[in-house]
Amino acid sequence: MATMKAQPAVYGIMGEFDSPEALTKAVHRAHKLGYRKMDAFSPFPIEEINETIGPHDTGVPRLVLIFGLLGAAGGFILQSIAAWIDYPINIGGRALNIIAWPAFIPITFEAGVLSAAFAATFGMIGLNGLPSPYHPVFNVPGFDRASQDAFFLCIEATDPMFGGASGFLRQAGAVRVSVVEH
Amino acid sequence: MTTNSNNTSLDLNAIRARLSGSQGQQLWRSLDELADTDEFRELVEREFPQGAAEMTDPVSRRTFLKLMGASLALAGISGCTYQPRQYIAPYANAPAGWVPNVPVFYASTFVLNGYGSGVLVKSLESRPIKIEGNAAHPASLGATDVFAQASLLTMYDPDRSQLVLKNGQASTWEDFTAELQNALSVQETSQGAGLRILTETVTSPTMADQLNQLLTTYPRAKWYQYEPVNRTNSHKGAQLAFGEDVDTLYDFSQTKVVVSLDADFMSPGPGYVPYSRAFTNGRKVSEEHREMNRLYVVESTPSTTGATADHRIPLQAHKIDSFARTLAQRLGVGSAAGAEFTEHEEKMLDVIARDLEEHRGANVVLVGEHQPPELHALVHAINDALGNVGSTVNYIEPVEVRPADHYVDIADLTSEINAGLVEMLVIIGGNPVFNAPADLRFDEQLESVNFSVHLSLYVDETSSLATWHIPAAHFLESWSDARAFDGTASLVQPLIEPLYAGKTVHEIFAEMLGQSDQSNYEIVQTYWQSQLDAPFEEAWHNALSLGLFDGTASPVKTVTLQGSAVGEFVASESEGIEVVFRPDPSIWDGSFANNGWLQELPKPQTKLTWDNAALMSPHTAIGVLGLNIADPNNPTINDYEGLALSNGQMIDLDYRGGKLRIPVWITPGMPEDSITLYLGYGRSKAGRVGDGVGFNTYALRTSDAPWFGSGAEVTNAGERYSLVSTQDHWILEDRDASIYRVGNLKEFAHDPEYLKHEIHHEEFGDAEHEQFSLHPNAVYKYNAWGVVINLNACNGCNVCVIACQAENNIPVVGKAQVAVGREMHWLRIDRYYSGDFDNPATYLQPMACYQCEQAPCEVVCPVAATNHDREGINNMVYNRCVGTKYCSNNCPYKVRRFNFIQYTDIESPSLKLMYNPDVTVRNRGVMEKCTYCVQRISAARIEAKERAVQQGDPEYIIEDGAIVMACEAACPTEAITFGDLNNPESRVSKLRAEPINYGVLTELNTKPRTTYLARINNPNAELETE
Amino acid sequence: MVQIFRPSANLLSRLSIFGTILVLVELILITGVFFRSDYWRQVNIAIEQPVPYSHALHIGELGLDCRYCHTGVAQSSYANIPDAETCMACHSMIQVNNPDLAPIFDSYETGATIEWVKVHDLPDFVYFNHSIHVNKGIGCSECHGQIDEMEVVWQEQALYMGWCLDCHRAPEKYIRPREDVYDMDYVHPANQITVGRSLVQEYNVNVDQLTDCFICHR
Amino acid sequence: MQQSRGLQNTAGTEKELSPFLGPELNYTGISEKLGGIPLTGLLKTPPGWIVAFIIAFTLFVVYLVSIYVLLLFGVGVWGINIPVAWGFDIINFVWWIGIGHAGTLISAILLLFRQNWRNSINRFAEAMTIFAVACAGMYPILHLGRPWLFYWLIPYPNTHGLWPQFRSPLAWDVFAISTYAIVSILFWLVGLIPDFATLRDQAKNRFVKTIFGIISLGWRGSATHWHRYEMASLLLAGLSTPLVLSVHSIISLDFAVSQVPGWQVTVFPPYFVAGAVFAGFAMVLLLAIPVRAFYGLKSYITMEHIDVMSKVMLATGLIVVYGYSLEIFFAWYSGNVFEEYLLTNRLTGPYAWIYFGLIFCNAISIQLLWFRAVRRNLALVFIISIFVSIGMWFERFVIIVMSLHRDFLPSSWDMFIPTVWDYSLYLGSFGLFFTLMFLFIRFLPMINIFEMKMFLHQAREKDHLREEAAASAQAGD
Repeated sequence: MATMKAQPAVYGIMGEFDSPEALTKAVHRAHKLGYRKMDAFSPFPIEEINETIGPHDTGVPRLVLIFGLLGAAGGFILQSIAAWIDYPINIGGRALNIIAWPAFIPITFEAGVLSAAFAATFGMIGLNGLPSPYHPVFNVPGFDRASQDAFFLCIEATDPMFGGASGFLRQAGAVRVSVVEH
Repeated sequence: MTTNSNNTSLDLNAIRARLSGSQGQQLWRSLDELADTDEFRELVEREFPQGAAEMTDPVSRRTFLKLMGASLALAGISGCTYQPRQYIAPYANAPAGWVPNVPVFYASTFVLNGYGSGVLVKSLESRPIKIEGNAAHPASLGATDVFAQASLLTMYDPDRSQLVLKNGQASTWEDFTAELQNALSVQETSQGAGLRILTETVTSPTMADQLNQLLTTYPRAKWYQYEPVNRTNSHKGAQLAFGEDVDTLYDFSQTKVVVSLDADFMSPGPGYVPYSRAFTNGRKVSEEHREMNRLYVVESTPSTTGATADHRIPLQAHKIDSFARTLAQRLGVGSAAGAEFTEHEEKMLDVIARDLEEHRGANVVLVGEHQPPELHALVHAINDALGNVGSTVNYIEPVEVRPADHYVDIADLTSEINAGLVEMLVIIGGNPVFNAPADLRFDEQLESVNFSVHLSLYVDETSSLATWHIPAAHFLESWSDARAFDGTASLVQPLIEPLYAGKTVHEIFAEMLGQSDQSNYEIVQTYWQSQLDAPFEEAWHNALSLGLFDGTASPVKTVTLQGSAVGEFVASESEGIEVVFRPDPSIWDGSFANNGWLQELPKPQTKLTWDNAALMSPHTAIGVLGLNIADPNNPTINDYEGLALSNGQMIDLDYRGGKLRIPVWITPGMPEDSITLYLGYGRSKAGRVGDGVGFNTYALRTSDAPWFGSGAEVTNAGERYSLVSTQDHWILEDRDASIYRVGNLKEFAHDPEYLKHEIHHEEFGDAEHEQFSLHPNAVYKYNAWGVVINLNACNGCNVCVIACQAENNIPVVGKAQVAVGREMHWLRIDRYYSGDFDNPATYLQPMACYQCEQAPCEVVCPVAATNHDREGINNMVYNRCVGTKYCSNNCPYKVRRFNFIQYTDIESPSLKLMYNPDVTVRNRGVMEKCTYCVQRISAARIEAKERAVQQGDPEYIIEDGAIVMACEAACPTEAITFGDLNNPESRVSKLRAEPINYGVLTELNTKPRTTYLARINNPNAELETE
Repeated sequence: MVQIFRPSANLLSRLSIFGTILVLVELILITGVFFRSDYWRQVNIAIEQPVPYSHALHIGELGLDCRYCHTGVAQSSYANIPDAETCMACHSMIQVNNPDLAPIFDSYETGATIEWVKVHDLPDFVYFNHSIHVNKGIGCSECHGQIDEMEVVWQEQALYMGWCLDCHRAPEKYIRPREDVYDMDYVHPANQITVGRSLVQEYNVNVDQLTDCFICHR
Repeated sequence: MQQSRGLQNTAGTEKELSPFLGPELNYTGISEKLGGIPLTGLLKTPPGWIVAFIIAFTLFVVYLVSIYVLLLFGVGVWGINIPVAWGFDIINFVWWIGIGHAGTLISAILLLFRQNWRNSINRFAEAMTIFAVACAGMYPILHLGRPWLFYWLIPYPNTHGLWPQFRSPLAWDVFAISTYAIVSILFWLVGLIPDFATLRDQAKNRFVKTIFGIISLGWRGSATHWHRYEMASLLLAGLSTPLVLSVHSIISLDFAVSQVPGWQVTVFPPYFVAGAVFAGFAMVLLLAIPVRAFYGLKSYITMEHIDVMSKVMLATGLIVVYGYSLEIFFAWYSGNVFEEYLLTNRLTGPYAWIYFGLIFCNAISIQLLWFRAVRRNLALVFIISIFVSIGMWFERFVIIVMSLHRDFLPSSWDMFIPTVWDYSLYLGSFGLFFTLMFLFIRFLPMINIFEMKMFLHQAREKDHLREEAAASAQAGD
């Protein structure tokens, strides 16, 4: 695999574990030992690991709130401009001002939800740095089982304690430890 | 270039101005030039191949429409706003004073059964596009009947005959005249011994003059008249009563009591509009005017007149004679009939007699044309005895040129043909092969005549058996004249050159008289030149602009009653079931069979369209069809509802040697053991619209019993037929207070507000109740249009429906579409029965878009295609409509109409000429509805605005009455009033302030702009308890 | 073994996402622009007529009034095309041998009509009325442009509903004194809005009513 | 490498961890079983699937023909008229969209309620939602008189200077349905990303690998990603829950906002939502029971699932029945002649058989579900589900046609008689639905692979905790 310039020669050290429990233990231990630049890989989300490794603030809820409110406001403003300002038409004797707001609530709500849902989806994808079809971890042998039935912990080269990573992983019960190349 | 250059434009608004106005214009030039071009001919012939009506596989127009819809659909998808290149073809030489796109009105005369009534024809760019009544004409008073309105469509009918035919083969006028001259030269030698002329009823002075000349030239020739609907019985009755021919005129304006003996004086016929109007004016009540006349109707078929009655007695037609005789006897005329009546009928007789006695000289007794001459004579005697003659009943010289017994005439002609006496037969109009009495077998006889000519609008049943067929000119294409019911001579004036080179009767007669150099116009003008003594030019102009010759009404005649007037009562045999014939309310005697507007017009009582049926009462149907009803003597409402499902059951009628299989239509209010058959259906050569529609009831009609007779054998044929009506439900389901309010005069006179109180009390428990709304009250600062419909004036005659159809380009959808509930009439007349189904009260309610101020339809439209304008009209914007149909669902009145498929014929070139250019022609997929004739409002507003700005007036004013909706204009009884609600002085504002004014379903808070004046009946106090 | 893509795939995938979004936005914009373009609106395309009548010559140079030919404009919804007789009022004496005028001479003699090509063609569901506009101070040139300079007439405005509404919502922007309606050289004054407002008042234009649907459609 | 697979098999205890999980399940097995179906080579497609697909596709062709005829002639090919201007079009629209609701309920609401058993059916139910919404969404367009102008309902700057009329429930529908469709698709796609990664890694074929590689967006199962992913899923579920309630509420407002007797009913929104879930679960069961048998998924969709879904169906059905009784009560209590007649007409009118059919299907037949034995009898549950589907269709017929055909003015009363094109479009919409459904079953994992594993993991943990507790309890003795 091609090597990236101006970066450490390796991406990190990857340890493979045979069960979610083993991985969870390893992660807890690594965290306790002070490893920070690390990531776990599993075929399904494991709550304890996510809480340990994942960012405290995922950023998604904030996005959803902001976009939801913007969408709702946009929906309401669009309707009020159309119905009251741009071309006010007498429709069944209904008031042509804010008094008649209830009729505009459904669309306001839907616009808010739509916008929020887009924010949640694309916020998650974007913040996760996806799409990234290429990633160094894919170079690890046996990593294709990470989406099936294998559990991995990768300590990245940028971690200050990277030097002892390999030893730590073996000690933590990894069945296999490999170097992750760029 | 035409020589018919004397024509005067007629402006509705200023009668004076039009006299001094333009002259010598040829306003229909562009079109007739178009029609004369070879291209147009070719187009017409390609589109409507001659003999299309004879195709063995008739492509009905409805199928046609469907196919067209398909081709259009794709066009609709591709062609949005990118328009194809169009061309403008201006006049080469515009007529002086011509203003483009501004309609002009011409006065003319519509003729039905010989009797004329004045019309004003709206012409735009030389095309007649709408027929209105002529207010200056005594028979019109500004209104029309359904046939006058619909005759516009007949003129443009692409199925009309377009070629001279000899034995069915295309020929030419020149060939015809040559052969005609040959035949005549033979006749000359025998003084016309072999020449017979058969016409319909003739009142036309010009035609009379020509006939006179013909009979002088050929002294041994004979002139016969036959028409299935005629006034033979009246004339014979007058002969019996007075020994001379007189016509009767009624003056309803002062009557207090009217007794109609099977007389449907509020349906088309001589005097229709003036009688309806005068009678109805006597029934319009208001807070100030708390009086009205009273109408008793004894009738054999439910009619518009019967629906208006305060008391109605259904009676078999043959029993009406004895009823009248018993009544006469109680009034001191003649002797009792010796017939037996039910208790109720006896009481009615007493009460009617007393009521008549109490109002001597202020009542009218009428008898229907269908009743025998003896009864007519008796009624003359009754009116005489009641002192009505000279006040409410007047006699005039007969209007007809020669009052004839049509049945005798046609019978004589047939026997003469049979005897080989007829060598040459000229049939002017009519369709005797189809409608002559069945026992005469006229069709078989006609074929044996060597030289027969038939002049008619269509290649019909008679034309196809005659040697020669000559296409006739429509009245909108002809110069002619006719007399009205009161004798007024009226002028028929063309609006357009004959579309299909039709000829008028005058041209045929002129040809026969060797005066072929005279044009149609010259013939009529020459005749009148000899009649008018004043400076001719001025009198002629006057006639052209008014549509009539002033002072030509027949003078009142004094008559003396003959002793023989009160004849002896002859007990008529009354075995079996009685059969009654009536001209069809929609297509009359069959001559309008190819008129889609009329075919689709729901008949006033039955709401049937596209068919005729055997009308019978529920009880009769139970017997005839052998229905299984638990207690036939006391059927429940559910039984009747179930009965309605028997509509369309076929029966076999065996009557006087004729046999007919016809479906049943159960009609509440029919007398027992009686069947009414409408004439005119079952045409085989009417055209693509009328062919094969309905059942030919002429097959049962014989010359000795043209209107009714007993002894019909009826059997259930065990088949079903699909009859289509626009309203299946009979009753109001206890919704009277919301929908149709009825009160009576006595209580109204006591307290005009009583109905309101009663209903409010019933509904809300207190007398006053203000509707509460969360929505702001919209302010209408300009005009606020509104309509009030007087239910006391509406008799359901349908003229408004047809007028609306003509004005607003409303398409005809065909039977199959009506069957699934897709009729397109913007204005419909709802009919409800109330009370006893053997003799129910019939409620009729015209209903169109109410222009609700808080319209439920508007709120639900997702594209704002229907919304309110600042004059309070619910605007339906066709081009914005995407067709969700939600508006119709949410309309509590269901007055919206949807183009489910492509209904409008936008292919036929002649129909394209007919459409009102001021109203969008709707294509498939859009909703439509009444607009209060917004094109008329718009025109009036623009005119008022322009006038105001030109005169520097600060504001424009639209006078009350300056805008007249099409339905309003056509209404014979002036039941509909349109106007500005913001103007407290307008008629509509005043009507709306009446205590009996109410809106339909106002509890829904729709705030309708159209409201009704409740129906007020005037029942006799003695009968009220029942 | 597991790696399926090259590292450049990351950039490519992200670019392709942005690219797709960009293309979609552009497509929408282009559609919008296209339907507003002169090409689609058929605006400013000179339309050849059977007779090469030049408004520039007759109005611009000779100074004919619009109403000399379009007689119906002030009384009718329709500003008519003149009949041949109108042309012959002058051309019976002038240019009598001009072959370009042959269709007119023909028409005058035989009564056959000349088929002029319609330049301003509104959809059938639009009921435009010339007389009310002309009577209330909307000049010919507002819609038709500088006809007096056109050798061959073309459509100046797209005649889209939005364009109609522009004036129907605020006629004060376009109204002029009634006497100047046919003046092709009329220039709106600098204080048009003020002048316009007083004219709207004077001519009693019910501005709010002008946006009612039934004013133009029915 | 291969040997590592066995690592995850914690001793073949084969003990039942949860009634919703087959005892033999393990991580490897789940991947292979569920991923194996979409990865089956084209030529190895089961013949049963091919036959079913051909049938579905034939129906889809019927759908296309019906639409062609409709566009050619206009909505007049249907039996609609005045007064019944909405017929099968809107009935089917409401019916289909109702069916869709179960999917969202399963994926969103049950997620919020932490009902893990949903993991085995949510993918499937979500797909059903999307396809049902697609079927439903076509109707509002097709029912237009001029369907080619449907875009006028969407606000965009146009040359007319016009806007949609936002007070109309139909304008609300446009937003509600499109939002619902989009959010459902997003939710579904988000759920698919990790499974695409599983398939990518499982696929042998280079091309298939690349395709799944692209659409899995390079998912690598990172804990950071999972963390954000879980949050996004939770939020989407949180958004979908009110959304799904609002969608059917808004659709019920199509009726409730109007004045027609039988439509103007305040109870409609909750009643419609309950009805939708009711119909939706019936449809899930109708699909799940045969698919489970065909693909041998008994360990994934267990008897317990059927039982629970039947219970949901019973519960929502009872809510619907409550709605029916309220309608009757209101008709009587209102004292309004129109409302009273509505009831009379339902009970004795010409369409009374449909009303009684509705009562039988929706109120009576589901009472059997009170019995555990019935809930665990596949044939009976299947039949009851069919009844419920028919009953819910009848319900829409009762609401739409029976209210319209006899409303305020007796003069305008008329009947609605469907034509062949009404039926064919309805039948055809099944074609669209099943064509999409079969394609989905064949080419995408029909059960959420990662959630199944998660479910298994959680079940094991729970089991582990239980064992520990038991052990310590024993120790304490």
